[in-house]
Amino acid sequence: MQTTFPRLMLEHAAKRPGAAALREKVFGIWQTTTWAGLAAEVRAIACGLAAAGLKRDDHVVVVGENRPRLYASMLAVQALGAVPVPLYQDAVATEYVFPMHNAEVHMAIVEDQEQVDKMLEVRGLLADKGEPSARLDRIWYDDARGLRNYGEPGLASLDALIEAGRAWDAAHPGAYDREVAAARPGDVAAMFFTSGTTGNPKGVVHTHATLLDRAGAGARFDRLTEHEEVLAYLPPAWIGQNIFSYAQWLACGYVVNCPESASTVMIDLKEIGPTYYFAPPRVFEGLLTSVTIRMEDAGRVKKWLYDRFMGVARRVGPTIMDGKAVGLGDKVAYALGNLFVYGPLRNTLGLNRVRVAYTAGEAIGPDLFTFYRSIGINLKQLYGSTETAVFVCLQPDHEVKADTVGVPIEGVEIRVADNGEILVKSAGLLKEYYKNPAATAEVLTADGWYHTGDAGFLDAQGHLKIIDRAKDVGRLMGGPHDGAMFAPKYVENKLKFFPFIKEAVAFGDRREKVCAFVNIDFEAVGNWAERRNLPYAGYTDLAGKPEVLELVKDCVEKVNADLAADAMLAGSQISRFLVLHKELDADDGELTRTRKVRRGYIGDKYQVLVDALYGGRSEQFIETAVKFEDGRTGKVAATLKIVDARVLPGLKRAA
Amino acid sequence: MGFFLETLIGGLMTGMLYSLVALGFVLIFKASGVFNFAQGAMVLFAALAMARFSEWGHELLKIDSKVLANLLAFVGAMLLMIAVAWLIEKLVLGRLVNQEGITLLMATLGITYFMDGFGQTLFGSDIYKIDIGLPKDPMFLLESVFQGGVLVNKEDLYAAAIAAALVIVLTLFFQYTGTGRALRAVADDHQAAQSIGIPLNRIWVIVWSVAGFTALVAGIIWGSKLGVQFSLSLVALKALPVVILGGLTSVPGAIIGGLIIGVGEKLSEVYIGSQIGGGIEIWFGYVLVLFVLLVRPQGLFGEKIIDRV
Amino acid sequence: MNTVAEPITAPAAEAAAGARRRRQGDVILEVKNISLRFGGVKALTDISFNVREHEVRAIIGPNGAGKSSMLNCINGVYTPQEGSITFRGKSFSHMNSRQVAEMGVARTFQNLALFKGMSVLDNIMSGRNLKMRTNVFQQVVRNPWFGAAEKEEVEHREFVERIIDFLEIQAYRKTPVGRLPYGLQKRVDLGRALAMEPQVLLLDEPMAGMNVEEKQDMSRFILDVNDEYGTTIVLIEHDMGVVMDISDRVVVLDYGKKIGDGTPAEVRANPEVISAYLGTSH
Amino acid sequence: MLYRENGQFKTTYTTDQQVFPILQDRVGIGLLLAFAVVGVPLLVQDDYLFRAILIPFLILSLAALGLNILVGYCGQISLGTGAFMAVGAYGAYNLFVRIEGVPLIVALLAGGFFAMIAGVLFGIPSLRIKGLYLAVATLAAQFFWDWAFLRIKWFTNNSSSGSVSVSDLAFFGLPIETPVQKYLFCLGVLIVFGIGAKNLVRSHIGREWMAIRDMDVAASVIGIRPVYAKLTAFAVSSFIVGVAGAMWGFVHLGSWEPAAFSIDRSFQLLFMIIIGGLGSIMGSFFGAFFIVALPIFLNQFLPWAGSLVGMTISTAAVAHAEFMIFGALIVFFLIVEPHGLARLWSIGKEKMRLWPFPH
Repeated sequence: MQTTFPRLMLEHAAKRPGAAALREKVFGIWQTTTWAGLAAEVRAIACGLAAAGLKRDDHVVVVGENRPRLYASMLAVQALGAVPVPLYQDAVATEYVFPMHNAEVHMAIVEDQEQVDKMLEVRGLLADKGEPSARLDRIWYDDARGLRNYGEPGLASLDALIEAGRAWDAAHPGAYDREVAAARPGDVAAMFFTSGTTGNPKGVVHTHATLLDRAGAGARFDRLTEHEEVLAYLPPAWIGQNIFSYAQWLACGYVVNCPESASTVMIDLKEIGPTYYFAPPRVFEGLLTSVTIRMEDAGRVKKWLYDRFMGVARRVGPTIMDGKAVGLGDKVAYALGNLFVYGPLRNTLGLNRVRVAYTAGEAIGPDLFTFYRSIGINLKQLYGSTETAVFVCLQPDHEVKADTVGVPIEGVEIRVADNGEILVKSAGLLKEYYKNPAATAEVLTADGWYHTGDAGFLDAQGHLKIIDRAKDVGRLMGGPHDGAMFAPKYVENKLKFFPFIKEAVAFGDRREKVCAFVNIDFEAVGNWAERRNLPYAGYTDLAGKPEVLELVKDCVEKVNADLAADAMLAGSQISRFLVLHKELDADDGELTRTRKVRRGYIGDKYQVLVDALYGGRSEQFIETAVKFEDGRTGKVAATLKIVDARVLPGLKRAA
Repeated sequence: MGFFLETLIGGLMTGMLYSLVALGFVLIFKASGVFNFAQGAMVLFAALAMARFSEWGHELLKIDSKVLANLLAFVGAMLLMIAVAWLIEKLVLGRLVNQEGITLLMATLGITYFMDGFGQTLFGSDIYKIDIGLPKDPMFLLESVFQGGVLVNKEDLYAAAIAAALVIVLTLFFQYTGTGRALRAVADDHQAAQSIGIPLNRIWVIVWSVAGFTALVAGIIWGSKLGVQFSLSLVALKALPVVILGGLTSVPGAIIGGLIIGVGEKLSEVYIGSQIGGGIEIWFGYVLVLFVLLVRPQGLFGEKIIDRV
Repeated sequence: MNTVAEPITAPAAEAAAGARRRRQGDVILEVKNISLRFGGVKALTDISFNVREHEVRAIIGPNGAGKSSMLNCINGVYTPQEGSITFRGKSFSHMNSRQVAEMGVARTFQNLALFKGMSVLDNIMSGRNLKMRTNVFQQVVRNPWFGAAEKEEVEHREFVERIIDFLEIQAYRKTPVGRLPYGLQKRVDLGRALAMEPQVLLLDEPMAGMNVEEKQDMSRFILDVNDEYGTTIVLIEHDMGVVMDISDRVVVLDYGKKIGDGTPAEVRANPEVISAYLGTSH
Repeated sequence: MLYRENGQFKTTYTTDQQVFPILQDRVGIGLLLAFAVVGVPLLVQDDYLFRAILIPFLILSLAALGLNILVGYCGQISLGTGAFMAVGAYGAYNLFVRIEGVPLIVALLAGGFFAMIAGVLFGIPSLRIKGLYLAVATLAAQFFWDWAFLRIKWFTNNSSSGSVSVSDLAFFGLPIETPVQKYLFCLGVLIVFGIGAKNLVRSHIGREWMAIRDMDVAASVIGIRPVYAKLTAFAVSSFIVGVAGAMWGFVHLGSWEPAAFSIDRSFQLLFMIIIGGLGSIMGSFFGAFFIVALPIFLNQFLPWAGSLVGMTISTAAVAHAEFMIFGALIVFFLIVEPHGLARLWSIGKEKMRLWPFPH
């Protein structure tokens, strides 16, 4: 698709000026921005930025929830040939310093007071570095609430910017259009900072061409039209959200809807009823957990109906979803179920109109996955990353499996390296890591292959199966399974598939056996405890309860049994584990912003616990500093019991 | 002049009976905050019981002595009323604790309907008579003063006497017995009363029994006057304005209110009613109350209401 | 991400405070020698103080010091036996709530006085009644196509939605107020008062019975109101803590008498006040 | 369960605050009305059904609707509804017989108008009197008008015992004689008034009423005038009640006497709104239907049930049973569901929307 985002936007505005481009629930109703309206807004903002002195290839930071005017701002920045850099809105100020310094950002467009306060802090921190290259001169905000009395220099509202823009536009007729026309598909379109599991984040540079190529491919793969409805509620700084509610939005011209507030997402989701939906597994997991919990308190009749028909669904649902024929009896039963349970369920979840739903980012539990498919939601998996502009492998309708991530789509070549690492080649690969040739060279070979860093293989039907991060795949050393392969992520995921377990961290590389940290799911376990009227005083207390440890032990042993069945992974069975006293948290650097566990970091931070696990101790005292929402810090201390889990003999040895 | 006195006295007599019914209202309202619309139904119910019991006493038990029969019937009826009181507390009020007054009023409306239906199913719906041997013959007073003198119905005189006696007894009961004091405590403040260990439920049963007792007496008197029939339950409607006029919570209020309305009714009927088509006593009481309330929203003897925010 | 708003961020607080000091206007509300009695009971004795435009004015005092009675006098629920109240130069001693409301004085209540039969939206909408003009006949034929009623509803709905957004209660718009937790009900109460676009806002113990977090929210809302709309605020509290941080000047009542008046600092230093507070247990 | 609300998002306040925001509801109500207007006349051939159930149901629904505005929405308890119906009936009657060729509809509305005046007059005390005191005060109206129509000959055009009658009714030339015609006429009137009432209670006058009901001090502090709120409630309420009364006399009875609007009528209507649901338009209809249908049901059912156990039940016994069951039901509802059938209905609806979830 040889064009640029601003041009696409203008095309839509020309073709369907009156059609809805964006909707945001503000003041209780869904306020619509038409394509024409959007075009005008973008023009004004762009001109405003030009007036403020924004040059080609400059970087402009955009921070905030999904807000129409922030989307318009990104377009405006691109219209001038400059580069929008979306950053995670829930990060703390210090986390912005590196990216903004690295990208020499002078201008920021942010959502509200909260972000402005952070930006002002960042401005200070950057100033301390004393380099002229990184001075945050201009900050614009969308929502003026509470900012009336801010006197800081260079701080202004988007409205002011738009006003200035209109004036500038009048003074420089045609300038805007020239800028838009000047942009080339090969120009840089956006930069996404990947919160690397270790070290500083890297700025992934994408051009209009790369993003649009993939966006288009994905759209064609699922035959997306301009009639799709999408709800944008995940961080726009995450390529996932960005590609679905920005790149593909402009590629297809469908409607993107922005929720009213973080607290109303579920309501808004139900109202909008998106037709095209994307979320990482944890979201689907959360939904399912809430479903099970809510059904717990249902009356006998409802429970009976639910269990009955969910049974039917589990049996025939996926088959039907895969478009295969089923017996008449099953057809009828499923139809009834659809009337009494699945339909209503989809409706209350807000997924009734979903035509295509994707999940990606982490492996998704088979039960979880099949649940959604069985109740008639066309949930599929895809494989991709920031560097590949997401779309590498997608699951075609009717050929969906829980443990693979689909087939390479249009314009993608895949190769498996000897070390089992997946290599990808497509027109959608990143241009480079910003100002980081070394890193770029690492992942991008001269002949244009991208090293995904994931270990996996293509199965018989040509579906890609991912086991783990290539670098994380380790080997056991000593012990019965000496030299056996150890895929920590694989193990952790198996654990996380239990509703009671929120996070897990497995250790075992270059050790004789596998041990693990476990994070309980406060909501699920809390409920479980209440039903057993087992009193507890908060997370730490609950996590320490012997009953809970028993509960987790069962899960672990189920996993072991499962692993034992697999010859290659029998050695990865968990022999000892402990339940952590605090939730692993991105604010404490234990998770990435996309909630991936940073195994190495955790290993160091909780060294004592790891030692205790391998040192054969039965309990261990630990004290940890934690950050609270409001930025205050405190300490959590506890003495953690360490539990031994039963390990089964691997088949290989049994045979 | 003599005629005037006659009406006046007649008024006082009926007034006394109104007060008697009104008393029932006030007791219950004081103790449980319930505006007991069912008081009238209770009167009818009690009267029916009384009448039928004494009949059955004659027919079934072959009791010849009228006095004995009446006595037994009275006791029986009283026991019945206590049972009723107990049931009402158990089944209705006990389950409507600290609801708004209106809700409770509605509840008693329900009770009214139930008791009317129940009473007539139980005792039949014909007209029965109660004969406790009150003399029917009229007597003349002050013949010396004006010629013709003042005609007074002996029955009324007795009735009024009984009513008055009952009022006095109750007043004493409230002033000087432990239960009475407990009742007043409850009336003043439910929570407080409960906190010092006064069992509300028992108190309520007692109060409703006492109310039942007054209903019985009223029923007997009216019954022996007009015969026991459905219309008897309407006497409650007569007593309503009395209660409100007196101010809901005041025993003396009920009595004075009764007298005022009794007298007012008769006089107005005679001196105004005749001009405008007669029969105005059905509404006289109410309209009178309406105007009084406009001046004193809390009635003559009720406590003042202050809005707190 | 949670519904609870962050505590007042440092720059915001300073900025707001600064702005207030800059904006402090002249006296908007003057209370002169107010005395109030219920029968024999003296609720207030010869109270006088004034409120300047745009300031946050606190009335504190131990329980039963007559704080609520003071507010009730100001907005016409009670009529003081002596003294007068001057609002924007207009002086009055007998005044019904309606007139006071029309003059632009709004008020929240100590023990929630919400309309529990109505939704959050309707509760706040009811605060607009003074601004609504359509008559019964226009409302009977209310419909989406013609007539003034629907149009008016929509206009005021727009205004009310801004308040809902401001108070961050979007998720509860259509919920019956009765079902909301206490803290949120307090917000709705504030919302209803704000719907009147008051010049003076009387807050009767806005933080009574709240936990620390809720108190922080409430203080932030109060400051924001004062800051965004320049509303003059008179608030009552019986616990000194929060009030001292957010108010410009403080009146201290005890047993219906004024025992102190001045900036938080001055009041804190005032021996009478101290003794009054030590005298009562909290 | 049948609700599918995804995609029913609102882009304007008008659509958001319409009476039935959910598509499925709009469809449902549409079908119901269609059935009432077309289906019923076609299906029901039995005149008795019209005369004994449908027409009384419609007219009493209207009355209950009126009463509900006063009691349910404005919280002003009234035991004098029957009287205001009577005023409506006799008011309309006088206009009808005294002025040649007054159209029926005009007469009915005039009836409502007279009732409104009476209502406001007797409502004035409500400005000072509250709760129980007011309840009793309203009885004054009941007894006064009972008396007036019985004793003041002028009202009844000098007919003895206050019994009067009207005949050959028509609505813009269309005769209203057969039960079906009467039914359709009543239905039409009910629908119109129903919509009007709904509009009032969802507009600001309605909010003022509810404010007064829920917390009168707070209401006055935000500038609501109790006088205005209460008197409008009395006016609107008794206007509707008056029209209902007029229709009861004209359309349903044809010839009537004051007894038709006795205090029992007042109580009956009160029961309707309690059982139906205070503060709910829908509830008024539920209550009316329940109380109209119950006795008829009992009249059929009890003797039949009796015959099963081989005993014959006299009509008197049935009447008494009716009393008892009514009484019991009132108490039952007050204890179990003080908000009446309407609340049960809305709870059921909520459950349907959340299905299969309990909450």
